[in-house]
Amino acid sequence: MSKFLPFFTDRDVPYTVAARPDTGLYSAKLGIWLFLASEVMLFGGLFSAYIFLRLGAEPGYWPKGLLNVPVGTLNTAVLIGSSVTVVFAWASLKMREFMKYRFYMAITILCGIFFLCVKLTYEWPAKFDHFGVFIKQSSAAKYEEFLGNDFLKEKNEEPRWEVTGHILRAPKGSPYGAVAEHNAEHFSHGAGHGLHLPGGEGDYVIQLDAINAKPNSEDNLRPAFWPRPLSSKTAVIRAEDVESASTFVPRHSTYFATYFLITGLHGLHVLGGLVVFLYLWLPFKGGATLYKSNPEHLANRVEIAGLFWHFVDLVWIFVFPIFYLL
Amino acid sequence: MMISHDNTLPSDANAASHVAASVGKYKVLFYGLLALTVLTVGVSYVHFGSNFWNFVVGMLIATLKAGLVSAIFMHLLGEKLTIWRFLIFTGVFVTGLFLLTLLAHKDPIPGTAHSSHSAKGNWHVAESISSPEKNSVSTGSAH
Amino acid sequence: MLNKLMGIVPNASEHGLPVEHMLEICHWVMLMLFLGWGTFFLYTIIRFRESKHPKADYYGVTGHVSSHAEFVVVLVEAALLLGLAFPLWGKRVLDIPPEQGEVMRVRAIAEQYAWNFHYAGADGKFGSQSSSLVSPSNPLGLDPSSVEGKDDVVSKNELHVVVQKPIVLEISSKDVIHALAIPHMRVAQDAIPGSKVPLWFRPIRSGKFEIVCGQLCGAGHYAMRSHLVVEKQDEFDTFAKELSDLQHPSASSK
Amino acid sequence: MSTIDSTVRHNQGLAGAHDDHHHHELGFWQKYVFSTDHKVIGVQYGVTGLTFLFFGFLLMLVMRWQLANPGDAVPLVGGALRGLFGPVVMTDAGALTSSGYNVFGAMHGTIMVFFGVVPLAVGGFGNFVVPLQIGAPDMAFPKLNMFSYWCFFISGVVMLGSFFVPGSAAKSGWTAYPPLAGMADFENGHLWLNGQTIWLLAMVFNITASLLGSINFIATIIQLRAPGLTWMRLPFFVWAQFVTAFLLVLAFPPLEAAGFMQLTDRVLGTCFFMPTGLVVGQSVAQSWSGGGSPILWQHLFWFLAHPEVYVLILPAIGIVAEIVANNTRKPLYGYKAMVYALFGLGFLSFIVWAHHMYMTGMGARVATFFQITTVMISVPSVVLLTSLLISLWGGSIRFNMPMLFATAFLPMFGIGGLTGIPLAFNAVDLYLHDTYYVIAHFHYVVAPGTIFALFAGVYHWYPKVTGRKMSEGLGRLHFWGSLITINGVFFPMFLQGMAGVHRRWYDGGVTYEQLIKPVIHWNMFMTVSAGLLALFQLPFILNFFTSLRFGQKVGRNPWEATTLDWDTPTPPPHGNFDKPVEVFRGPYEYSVPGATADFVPQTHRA
Ligand code: HEA
Ligand code: HEA
Ligand code: CUA
Ligand SMILES: [Cu+2]
Repeated sequence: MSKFLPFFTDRDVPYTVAARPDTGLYSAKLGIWLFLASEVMLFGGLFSAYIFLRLGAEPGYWPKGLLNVPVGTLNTAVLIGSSVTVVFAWASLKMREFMKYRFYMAITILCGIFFLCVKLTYEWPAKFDHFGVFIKQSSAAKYEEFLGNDFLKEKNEEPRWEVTGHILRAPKGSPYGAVAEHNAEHFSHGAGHGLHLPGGEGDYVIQLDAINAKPNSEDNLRPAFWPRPLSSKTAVIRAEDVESASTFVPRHSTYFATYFLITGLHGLHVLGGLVVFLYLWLPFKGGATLYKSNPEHLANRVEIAGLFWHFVDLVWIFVFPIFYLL
Repeated sequence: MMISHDNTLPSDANAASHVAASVGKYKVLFYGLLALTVLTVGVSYVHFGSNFWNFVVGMLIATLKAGLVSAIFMHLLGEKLTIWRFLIFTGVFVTGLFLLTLLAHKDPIPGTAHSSHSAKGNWHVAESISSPEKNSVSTGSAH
Repeated sequence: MLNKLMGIVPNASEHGLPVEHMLEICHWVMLMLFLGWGTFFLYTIIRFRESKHPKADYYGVTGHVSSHAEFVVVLVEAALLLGLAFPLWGKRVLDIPPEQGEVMRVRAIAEQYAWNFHYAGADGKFGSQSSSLVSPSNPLGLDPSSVEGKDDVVSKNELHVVVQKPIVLEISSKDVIHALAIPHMRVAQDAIPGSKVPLWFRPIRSGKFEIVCGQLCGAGHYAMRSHLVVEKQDEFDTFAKELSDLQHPSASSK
Repeated sequence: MSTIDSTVRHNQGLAGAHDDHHHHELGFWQKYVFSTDHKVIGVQYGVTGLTFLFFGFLLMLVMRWQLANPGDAVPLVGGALRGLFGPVVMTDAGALTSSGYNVFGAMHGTIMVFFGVVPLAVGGFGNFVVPLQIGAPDMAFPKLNMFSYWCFFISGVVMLGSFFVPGSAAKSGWTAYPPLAGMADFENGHLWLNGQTIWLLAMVFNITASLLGSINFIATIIQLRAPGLTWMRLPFFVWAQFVTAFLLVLAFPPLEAAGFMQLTDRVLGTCFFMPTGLVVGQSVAQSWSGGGSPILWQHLFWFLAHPEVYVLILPAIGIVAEIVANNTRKPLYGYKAMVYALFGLGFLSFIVWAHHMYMTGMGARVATFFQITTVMISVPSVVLLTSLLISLWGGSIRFNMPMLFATAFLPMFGIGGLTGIPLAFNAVDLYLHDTYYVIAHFHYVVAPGTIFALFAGVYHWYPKVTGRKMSEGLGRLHFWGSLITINGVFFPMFLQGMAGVHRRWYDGGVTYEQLIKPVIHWNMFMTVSAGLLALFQLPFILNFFTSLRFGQKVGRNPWEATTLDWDTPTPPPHGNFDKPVEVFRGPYEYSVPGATADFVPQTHRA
């Protein structure tokens, strides 16, 4: 098994560990940088899609302040932290302090796991139970009470076409029926049994986000740092006024499409980094055990894995502002 | 001059002490990056006149952070010329990709229009962006 | 002349002449380069074949012939670009004739696998459309209640225009990307869903020409043919009236 | 002293001084199948690539039959094809359907480019030859190399497998433009098991394989050059592979990104490329939220696909350069200028992509930019070709098999390249876009251009790989037959293109008979030529296999060449060299005045 894992190096070839004198590099270092160059182009392609779609989005179709900023900030800090610990791990190896290496590497791995857990157990699932309904522009006036477009116009802000929150009732035959039922149960909880939802069979009933509950409030003009709780107000939207509606899944809008694709791909990179780190941390032949026979080789491996990790961090440094803040 | 190719030795004899000296630097950078993160968040709540400028400021800080990470954590400062060379090309090409697609987006044939949600009922466009005569172009379902 | 030799279809539009001209020049340049290079090539491989020239010359060509040749190529290309290519494209996209005067505007809306040509009618204004009205018999979803649309007519797969009168086509598509290409008019433009792009030309010859769908659009792509009919004003008026009578029977009975 | 020392160490594959696993005999699987030896991998890539080329050609033969005889059953094999490809592609009578035509067209393009030429030219020749020419024991990352091949292999199997899913393989062109591609192939209700989705998945594997391979090439060339082999002493082929690898590393990822986006558009219902208000089947598609841009795909696709065409041509030029120098028995003319031209070409190829998009409605500024760069890029091409041409002057030209193909390459590429120039001017491209003129342009560069160069390479390095030469007699039959018939296939396309025949026409233009009457008869001529071209490949295939056993046995250096690849035992053993390698001179020291032989190997001490 371990014979196949370290694709990055092989023993029959020179300069796997020591640097070639005229370039000053060992091969894997060059290799990883080339790989990172291609990664730059990969994410470059995705970011150019972001730019293209965002600029192409009409006023009111690119949401701002939807994501949970404190959580995002925390995750940013965690990734930065792991970037530091991975350099420490490498430095410890260079100084031949093996236990320290294990320690710092362990922290790095934990940070990575934490990051992924936050993504997968909180951030993404939170999207999946949020619901948004884009109202047809021709019908928007009917829902002025939730959209507040007159107010926004007065303030010279982009219009709002979407009503968001938790769905309590979906039109018959809609794929969101089950989610709606589940939410409705939750909604009525405490309010006694047999709560009557407004509206009829063919309507969307949404328990509103604060922003739609009070669209004319100055507070809601700017995104807030702490996410605002759901209101207890509901809105009824008739199916014929709906342009498109779904939970906050990739298909919901170009915003969520880019969000999920970029963070998803980034998440996969984190996962990949973690696998490599674990390999280098556990007593595999090409992993921590290598320390006994060739500590410098292990240090090199940690260095290139670390370079990859820093790059993943670096991508996040851009992802965070463009999706959470701007 | 005898060139060492021994794979068990560090390529550079005084590497260890060199590394030890940098550890402090990494710590400082860690706090610096945290501070910059806080700054990014903070600044995003300041209104710089238009969203565009907020974007510029946000991206500047992000670029600074990215620069620090790559320069110091990734040892790009002091990295070999070979690597710099192709990274510069990479930089030029992504920038090209961004700028040129952007330019293409921003420079259509005059009179071109794009479909809008206001006219989603209408597979093509209602209002033409820069057509000299608007009246000949139908407006969307708002009618 | 080279164009003719290569069997280009005859030109029928005003701007087609310079386009053709440029193509001709390109081909001459290419031919000269190819003949020059080719002569050198043939001469060389014959003269320096092993049996004739058993001992190779280490130094070969020492002068700067190649730089001169390359320099000439650069010059010619620069001349083509600056002298012909840029002005031509500029005229294509920047000098779209304004509405005033003798211009006809027609919308060309592609679908799998047909072209719909939508004329604004006598008032020169397009009526409104709505998706809810789209049906096989009303592929454009024209709104019958729209005042501007009262006199609009739609023709399928046949575009009628008036000879010598500039025409601006507003090209778009309902489903996938198609392309409207009229070889005789030396024009082509992709029909991109979600965009509407203007394309103009001035036909200078009457006749019936073929319109090609120039972009793969599915299984029926090869057969998505329509026609451009260039005719005199009165012929066009008859055509428009006939269509109008057909599509607005009530209006004509008045 | 120091150089000798480093030479010795370099060649000992010294790395594993402490190595616990000494070279034990490898089993069959590790030696020939999951091998990490660059030579085995090169052969694997090469043979797979050739097979795909042949397969791509067979697809095209069926299409060409259809073009000349619209609606007629394919002779002899029609029934078998119906059985193999199913009712979407073939009618019961054994004729191609219009969907089938699109399937074959898309797959012909995809397979030829991504599964035929690139694997053969880069994966095959690059892998086998580059480490030998730079005096390296292997690639820098042998396991990565193996991984690259198997990744490619999987992509090939997946791509071929897509013929057999319901609805058959991708049918939206090799360019896969959305919304057509985005909406294609859902008729059967399978979200994943359909042609276009599988095309995307296969492409992701293919791209990954290319990326891994090209990273390996770059690292190898930078790190493993033998002592004394300075940059300007590199054989030109190595330079060509070096630049090619950079094109792949930097241009492919944006297409991979775009591939992911089209994939999510298809399976998750996102709208990266779906604009607002699309009408499907006479009503607005409510299931899409819209907001995407079909043009975005085209930018990302051509950002790769333009550099990709140079990926197709640069290794070919590299091969031709090697063979020309070797068989004119003199150094290349303007070696340095050629190297700079390579870099110029590489650089410019990243900023010309929108010349494929002139019809998408671009404004004057963008058009100006892309026209200028496109015209500029022809200059380094002219430098390369002119240098090769002038290199012939003063030579003592041996017209053996490799040289015949290499010689024919020059004017053929010339025709293809020159006809690229009118396409570069967008006012003219208005007329020529998407006609057979374009088809002719690029086939002249890829078929009698690249493919001929690849044939030349096969004849040239076959002795090194197998220890035997290929037969000259069969070779000449192959060469003259192919040269004549391939021009018979592609030259009339210029005439058809000028007369307005557009590409991707299932019926060969019968619908537009009125427009293209004067040239429609060429279809038959071209199809017959293509059929004969196929027949003339048979001697090659025969030659390829029989020479394994019956070819004339050769020693280390049958072509009396100077570069390091000919300084190894034939065939080269594991580790490649049987003596320390050190380089003392440039790559093409042929007919050096005063030397005894007419070639001085690079390892020859001054
Ligand atoms: C190997 C592949 C290859 C190469 C090298 C080229 C080279 C060039 N190509 Fe080509 N091209 C393609 C493959 C290639 N192309 C493909 C596959 C397509 C279509 C894709 C699709 O739509 O499906 C295409 C399409 C294409 C278009 C788009 C056309 C359209 O869709 O409307 C354009 C437009 O500018 C273009 C231009 C050029 C130019 C200016 C060059 C220049 O680089 C050419 C420079 C070369 C020369 C100028 C020749 C110089 C040499 C001599 C003159 C020596 C002569 C020698 C003798 C006589 C002995 N190409
Ligand atoms: C590298 C690229 C490449 C190559 C080599 C070819 C080679 C050929 N192509 Fe193709 N072609 C494309 C890339 C290529 N093509 C692309 C990208 C398209 C556009 C697709 C689209 O529209 O989406 C296209 C489209 C295309 C069309 C237009 C179809 C249409 O628009 O409707 C036609 C029509 O004749 C055609 C014909 C041919 C022919 C006759 C050959 C012949 O030259 C083939 C000759 C082949 C050989 C000579 C190889 C023989 C191999 C062997 C003998 C190997 C033997 C094996 C072993 C020893 C193991 N091609
Ligand atoms: Cu419509 Cu092709
Ligand atoms: Cu190109």
